[in-house]
Amino acid sequence: MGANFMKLQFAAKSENESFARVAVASFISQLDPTLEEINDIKTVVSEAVTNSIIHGYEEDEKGIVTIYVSYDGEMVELTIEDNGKGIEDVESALQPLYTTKPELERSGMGFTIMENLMDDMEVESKIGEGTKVVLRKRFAINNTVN
Amino acid sequence: MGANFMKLQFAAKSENESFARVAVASFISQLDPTLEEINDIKTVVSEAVTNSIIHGYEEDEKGIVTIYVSYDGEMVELTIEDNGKGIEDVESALQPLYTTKPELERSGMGFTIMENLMDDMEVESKIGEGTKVVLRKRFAINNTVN
Amino acid sequence: MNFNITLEMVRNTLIVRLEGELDHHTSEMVREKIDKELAKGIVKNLLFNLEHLTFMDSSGLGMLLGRYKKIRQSEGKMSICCLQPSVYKIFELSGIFKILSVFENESEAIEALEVA
Amino acid sequence: MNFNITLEMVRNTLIVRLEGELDHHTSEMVREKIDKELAKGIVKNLLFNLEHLTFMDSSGLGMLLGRYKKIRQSEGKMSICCLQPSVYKIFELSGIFKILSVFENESEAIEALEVA
Ligand SMILES: Nc1ncnc2c1ncn2[C@@H]1O[C@H](COP(=O)(O)OP(=O)(O)O)[C@@H](O)[C@H]1O
Ligand SMILES: Nc1ncnc2c1ncn2[C@@H]1O[C@H](COP(=O)(O)OP(=O)(O)O)[C@@H](O)[C@H]1O
Repeated sequence: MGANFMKLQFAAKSENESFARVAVASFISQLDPTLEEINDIKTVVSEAVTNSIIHGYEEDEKGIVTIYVSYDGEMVELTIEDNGKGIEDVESALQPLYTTKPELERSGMGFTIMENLMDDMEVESKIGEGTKVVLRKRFAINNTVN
Repeated sequence: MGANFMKLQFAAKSENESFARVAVASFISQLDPTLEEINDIKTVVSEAVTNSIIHGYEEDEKGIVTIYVSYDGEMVELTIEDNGKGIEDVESALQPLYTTKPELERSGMGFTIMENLMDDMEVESKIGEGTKVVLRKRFAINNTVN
Repeated sequence: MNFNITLEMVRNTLIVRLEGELDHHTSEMVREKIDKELAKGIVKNLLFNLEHLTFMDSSGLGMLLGRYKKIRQSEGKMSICCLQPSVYKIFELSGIFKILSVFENESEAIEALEVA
Repeated sequence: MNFNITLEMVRNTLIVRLEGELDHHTSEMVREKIDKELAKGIVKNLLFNLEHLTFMDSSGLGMLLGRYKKIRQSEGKMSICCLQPSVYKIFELSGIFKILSVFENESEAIEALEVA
């Protein structure tokens, strides 16, 4: 399939979470992924975009979420970025069940799920500047027909 | 539904035409459009993106296509833009059956279809700089529940 | 938005059937609807039928755990039935099976809920 | 890519059945496949069955018109059958009905093609 990329930006509205999942899944579908691979990708997109909306922008819909997806052969890289408030303590944030918004019934499982469903996760964040989550996964080669 | 926007950029590869249609259709689906409205939007996206790939970049996959979609209430605005070679004679280009690439079996109906399926079309182009097509359509109000 | 919720009372169990994708956006709607029912004071137990739920993320998980806490406060029980593989995977990752009982179908789930 | 093409010879008519979305990308694949068949010199007429074609844009139109020109050069005929509303709309906008015959089903179309 060679190399390909797309970049997507949208308003930080919860209605756009579903759209973001569909857009990334549709782009990735060019690699002929399995249903499970597609679902994993949709899940991690949903987790990271929701975090940007709820934690990064605290539901201020003027915020903008950026998703960057690229693949080269069977290697997929996904970046989800916001210019929101940033994470104070990244190490704690990555722990299962850790959440700074229990009053919103957050489960604190977002990062744990992202880490588990992908091969590799990097979180970069600066207070007052924003957060960037980079996720990577190698897709099964035998899928990539065409 | 209030106001919303998204911006999408991707490599000028023909494989991405289908992805671009799905992404825009999924974004627009928040307005609860009819099946016909969705299909019309998919068609005009396909026409404009294909033009950028074939005419704008002459199938050089290093080119980047940008789509900007916004709505405010029932008013949808769609912009498809490239930094390709530009259109020499916009007035002729808009004529039905006019094509500069008959050897590729182009039908010359792209702009005619875009103009017919939308309420309003503007084409801006500069030789050596690129082309920008702005399309607008008012969706049926009674669709917009939620 | 392809999401749907239907509610049904069977004796003192509120059955919540979810259809489509359960994310942050749709979880808020589900939370509101269920809590309105719970406020009436007649619901004892809660059963989520997820047979037609095609997607769930950690926001859905948070909403389910929130309802679990609420129903426990009023000494009720909560169960889940009919999981699709993608939803099962999220439950498994999160360790939620340790606190929630999962059943194959509605009738088994209701039977278990109604056993004191 | 949810696109599929199947070819079948019925006497001297090549039936091309298209499934999915016909755009610039998929049109190139269809053009190649059909022209390979035409090169064999045994196809007289061409019939496109678009029953399962859910989308078509002007690139698809160009490919169809290209095949029409080709088949005319060898004194053959071309027809189309089984249009969905979205595809019908594009045909209508483009005025293609003036040169191509459209039928409700395959057998009517073949019958008409085989009448000298
Ligand atoms: N984009 C972000 N911007 C600011 N803070 C974030 C962001 N993403 C995550 N966080 C912080 O990391 C914590 C853990 O995130 P996560 O594991 O997804 O759980 P949850 O979203 O359920 O709280 C969040 O509670 C929040 O404090
Ligand atoms: N993005 C673009 N960049 C450069 N030229 C373009 C672009 N879009 C359209 N054109 C010019 O306008 C003509 C008419 O376009 P269109 O009506 O879509 O027909 P077709 O694509 O079938 O040629 C094209 O043949 C081309 O010369």
